[in-house]
Amino acid sequence: MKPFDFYAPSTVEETLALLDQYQNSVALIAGGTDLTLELNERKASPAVVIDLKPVRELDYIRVENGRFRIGSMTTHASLAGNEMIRQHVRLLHDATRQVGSPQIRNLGTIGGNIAQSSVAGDGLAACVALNADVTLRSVRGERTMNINDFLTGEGVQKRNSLAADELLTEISFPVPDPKHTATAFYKLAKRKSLAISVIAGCLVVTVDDDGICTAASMRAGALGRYPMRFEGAEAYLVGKKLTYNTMLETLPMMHDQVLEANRSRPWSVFYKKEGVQGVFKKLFADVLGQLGLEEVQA
Amino acid sequence: MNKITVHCTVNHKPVVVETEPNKRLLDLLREDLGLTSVKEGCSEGECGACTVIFNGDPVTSCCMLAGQAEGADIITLEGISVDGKPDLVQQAYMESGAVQCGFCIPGMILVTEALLAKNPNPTREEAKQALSGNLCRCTGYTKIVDAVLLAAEKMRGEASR
Amino acid sequence: MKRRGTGVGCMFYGVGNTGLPNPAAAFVQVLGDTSVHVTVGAADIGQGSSTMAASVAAETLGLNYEDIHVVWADTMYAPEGGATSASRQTFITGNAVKNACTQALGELKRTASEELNVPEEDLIFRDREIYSGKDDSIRMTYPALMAAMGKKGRLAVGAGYYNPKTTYLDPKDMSGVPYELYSYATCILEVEVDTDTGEVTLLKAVSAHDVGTPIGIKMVEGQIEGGTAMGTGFVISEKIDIDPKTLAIKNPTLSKYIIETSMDVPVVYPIVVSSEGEAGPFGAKGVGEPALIPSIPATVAAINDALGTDFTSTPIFPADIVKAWKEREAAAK
Amino acid sequence: MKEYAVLAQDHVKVDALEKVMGTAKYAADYQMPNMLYGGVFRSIVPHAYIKKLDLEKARALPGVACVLDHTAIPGKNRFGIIFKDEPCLVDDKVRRYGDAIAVVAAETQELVQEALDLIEVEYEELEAVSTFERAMEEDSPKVHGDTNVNVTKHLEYGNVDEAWETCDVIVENTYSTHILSHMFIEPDAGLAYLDEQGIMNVIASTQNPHYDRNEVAALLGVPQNRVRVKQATTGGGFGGKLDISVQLHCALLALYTKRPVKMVRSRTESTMVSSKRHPMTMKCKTGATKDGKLVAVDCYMTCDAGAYSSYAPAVIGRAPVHIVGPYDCPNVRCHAVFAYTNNPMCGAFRGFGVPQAAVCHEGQMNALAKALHMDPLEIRMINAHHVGSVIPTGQELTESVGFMDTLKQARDKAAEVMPEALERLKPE
Repeated sequence: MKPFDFYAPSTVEETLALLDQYQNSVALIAGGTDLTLELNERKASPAVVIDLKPVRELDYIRVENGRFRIGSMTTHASLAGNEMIRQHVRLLHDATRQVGSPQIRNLGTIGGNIAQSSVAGDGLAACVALNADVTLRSVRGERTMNINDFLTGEGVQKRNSLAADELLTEISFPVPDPKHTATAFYKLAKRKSLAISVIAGCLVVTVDDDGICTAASMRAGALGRYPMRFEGAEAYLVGKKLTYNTMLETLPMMHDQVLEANRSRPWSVFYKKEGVQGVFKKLFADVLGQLGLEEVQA
Repeated sequence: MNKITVHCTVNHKPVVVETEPNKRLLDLLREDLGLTSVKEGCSEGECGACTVIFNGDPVTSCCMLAGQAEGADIITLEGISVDGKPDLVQQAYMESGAVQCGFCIPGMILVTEALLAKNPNPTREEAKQALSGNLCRCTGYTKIVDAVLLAAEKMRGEASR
Repeated sequence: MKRRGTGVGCMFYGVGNTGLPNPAAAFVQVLGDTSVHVTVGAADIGQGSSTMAASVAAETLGLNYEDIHVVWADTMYAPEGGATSASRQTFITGNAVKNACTQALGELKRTASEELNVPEEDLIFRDREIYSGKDDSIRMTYPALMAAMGKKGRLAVGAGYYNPKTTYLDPKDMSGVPYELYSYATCILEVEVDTDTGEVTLLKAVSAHDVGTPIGIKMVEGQIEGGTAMGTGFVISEKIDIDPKTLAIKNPTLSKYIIETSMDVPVVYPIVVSSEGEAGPFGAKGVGEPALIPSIPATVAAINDALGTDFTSTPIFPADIVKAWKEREAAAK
Repeated sequence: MKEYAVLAQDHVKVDALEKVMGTAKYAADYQMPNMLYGGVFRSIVPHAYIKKLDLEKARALPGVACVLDHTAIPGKNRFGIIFKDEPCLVDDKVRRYGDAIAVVAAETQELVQEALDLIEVEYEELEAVSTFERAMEEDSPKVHGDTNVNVTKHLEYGNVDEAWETCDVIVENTYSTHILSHMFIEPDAGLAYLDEQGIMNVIASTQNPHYDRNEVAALLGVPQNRVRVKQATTGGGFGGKLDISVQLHCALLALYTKRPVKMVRSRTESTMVSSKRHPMTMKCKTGATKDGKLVAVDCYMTCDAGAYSSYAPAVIGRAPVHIVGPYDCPNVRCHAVFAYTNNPMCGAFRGFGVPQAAVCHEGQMNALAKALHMDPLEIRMINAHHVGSVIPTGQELTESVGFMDTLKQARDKAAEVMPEALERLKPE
């Protein structure tokens, strides 16, 4: 590990001041499950490392004005163990409870997962499917933006909008209406624990009282740089009565889209384009069951 | 690079240690404090051999920096035994035949301790879940899970006495 | 769609090196207080060769397991042990320990015979006592025997070695005696295969192993359980990837080389089968490698059974499964 | 089974207490006063001559105690369990990615890394042989000497060619198995020091201390009783710690520095350079009568053994003997060819070629069962080894043949715990 100075501020204010002071030479530890390894392998060599763990004010899960508000330093374990999340946002519950291992879930945070914006970030994929907002703060002020815009932004690390002096502080999204909205997550991976997603399937669907789909969010992590959106499939479902067979009709669209996006990876494209269909079959069955519309074995 | 001073509780004793910040918690424990039961198997949070109990929860110490120990309560395998004798979990591991090469065992035992502190009566499935961040190449996990359940039984027996 | 399949895998395994000498040795001394030093060259890597040595010594000397202290794998003190490989240490080092103990028993028997007035061949050494096999009221304790040894200025020491009874194989056709004895096993294994994603869930495995005489039941079971995890992983998750240009291993880490976790392994039902024989110490044979082997073909067969495929190559990864299933469906149409 | 006083029951293993207490000392846990850390500079090309090696910058780094290449070796620079074909430090050419070229000892692990970064090497690259097929071509570069054939074996028993006529059913398949890694959880580690008597002490994670001792003695050019190898508590091996890992490098550095030198391989380095499981291809033809009795087996077996022999001669000796599996068969042929390539070195891995052979013989038994509409357990019972069986080397089995009992007991247990699974085995 190359030398660096270490800071462990206990408030957001102090953190922002340090970020302002050191700018590009800082690496933040939101959990350490990625950064510590990069430091140890000498792949990262920041002059300053700031540990965010003592910033307790960023560790919360609360509901305000119909929105879930989640502090960026909330661990995967806290999210997975949160009863409200489990009841209302199965997608996020299932995504966070399968991250890495129990030990990793005790360290890793949702904010770290989103800020890292890695290809196979399950928490990130879930938040994208939930169409969450993220809040970034710096000494210059605060901004809240949609997570999709966050990901396409050209920030300091090129992988998202975060500027050198900015801190991701909060993730928020509306509390889904349990009668009409169901969410589901399926992790396709090489083993049942300690696994990196091969495909992280995310589905959010909303129906009206007649079971007609009014909104659909279909995403999958690990299929491209950012969680892939199946817009054609989403559009196909909206306005239709939600049945398993109707949902299955979207599979060819997903197949084609994954094939198109992964043509440059001939060794993995076959499995990705077939696997994504298998993953979504399970998600379809899952949400239909949750909504009480249809019982399907997939 | 400025040195840092870390104040924490390790194995029930307060510790103040001056060290370099570019060190992992794993290195702090093994090198600065001589707690070599904490094993390094993968250096990437994958094998769980470097697991310690950190403020009550198991974490992989190869994924943490030394400075992150500030103010923490840390337990390693050295802090488990009672007066130099194996505690009930350690006894259960010995009796169940759960120990082969032993390299994963410190992590396994600490995870077991953390589990049983929160859930004194785990099912077999819950035990497997709890151990799912610790790789073992020798045992196929069966006898380790047996040990967790035996330890739980022993602890319940002791509690009801 | 989820489909289940069952597979059978069997094997036999020659214990020790193939058609080559591969001796191992042991030293033993019974001390004045009846505690024992056993020194072996065999490296114990957790499989339990030292525990085996203690068990065989205790059984041979008629002492308790707890009486034995084993020193192992230090070339300064320990005689040649050969490699911890080829499932050979129970058989070969075990026999070496037995031979060393038998030598130490020479003086012990002579002394006990004198003390008890019983012919040496009628003496039984068991559970820290020595008694006549013809009249078990004629007996003495081990401490009393060691006291008698001390008075007579005798030491209970032994050095022993064992080299399996094999021959070199004929270079022309490999004829000869490659191994002195063989271990056997049968595994029956059930999987569930998801034809959409190619995921394989390992359900249950029954694995029966002929180990001759088990030295320790849980030690044998532990080998079988661990071997089954490694054998199933052989087929469904483990593989070294080599970079085609540099020929470097691309996945040298535990995050990229996928071994099974506690959530992946099947429920294993180990069965310890015994068989009669004189070659091994008290009839014991090796199980270290046999423990692994049968679950490999059993897993291949179970996947084939689930899908109606004919996989003949390993590994069988999810992508291979999805591909084979699609081909099968296309052929069915 | 006889009644035993000690055996066939459960005792707490002799090493269990120290392992559950955390006091067991694995190689990386040793610390000695005045100890240095060692590291290895390795090739990043698979096949090359070394045109230039510059160690001076590394040597000049403060805190570096010594940097050595092959010229420092006082004794033999070739080792290997069966064939001595692997250098301790490359002297003629690089034969695989990760070949050891130079070793460094320094005051801290961090300094070792820095020193390794300062070593400069220029390669003259050669075509890398990456497949068995290429290795066997006449014009392929030769990894060692003048042929890439590492070992061949031929087993011949009965009369295979004449036997086919008497077969009612013949199945022919090609099986292939892949290259795997032991992935013991403890990466290789060890340390070496000269004691007050001038004896070279090596404490290492190993499965093979006496072999290690002999190799260290040969490297240093000293009698075997001037070297002591002590096995540290070893975190698994599965065959992967039978070859030399850090023993020679540590001893060489300790010899020159007169200080204890410890080396702990990273997970990556450990996996990169320790041996691997031999990938094999087995083309196999098996014939049987309509009752399911095996008549003949003919197998052609090839293998890419990688850059060094390691245990390849043991694997190729064992696999043909086991090619029929635990079954009686009067006519057997197995021809096996192992080749050198510039791929990772394959060696001993739990089973020595029998796991590979088992994929073949069990695949063939299942194929026969399918062709004959038999239960796979039944066809195995029909052919099972028993006392009096003769294996394809001509050896008669005289005792301790418990195969039939494993079949029956496995079947009975399966009937109890997985009846539907067992039912599925019955032919349709």
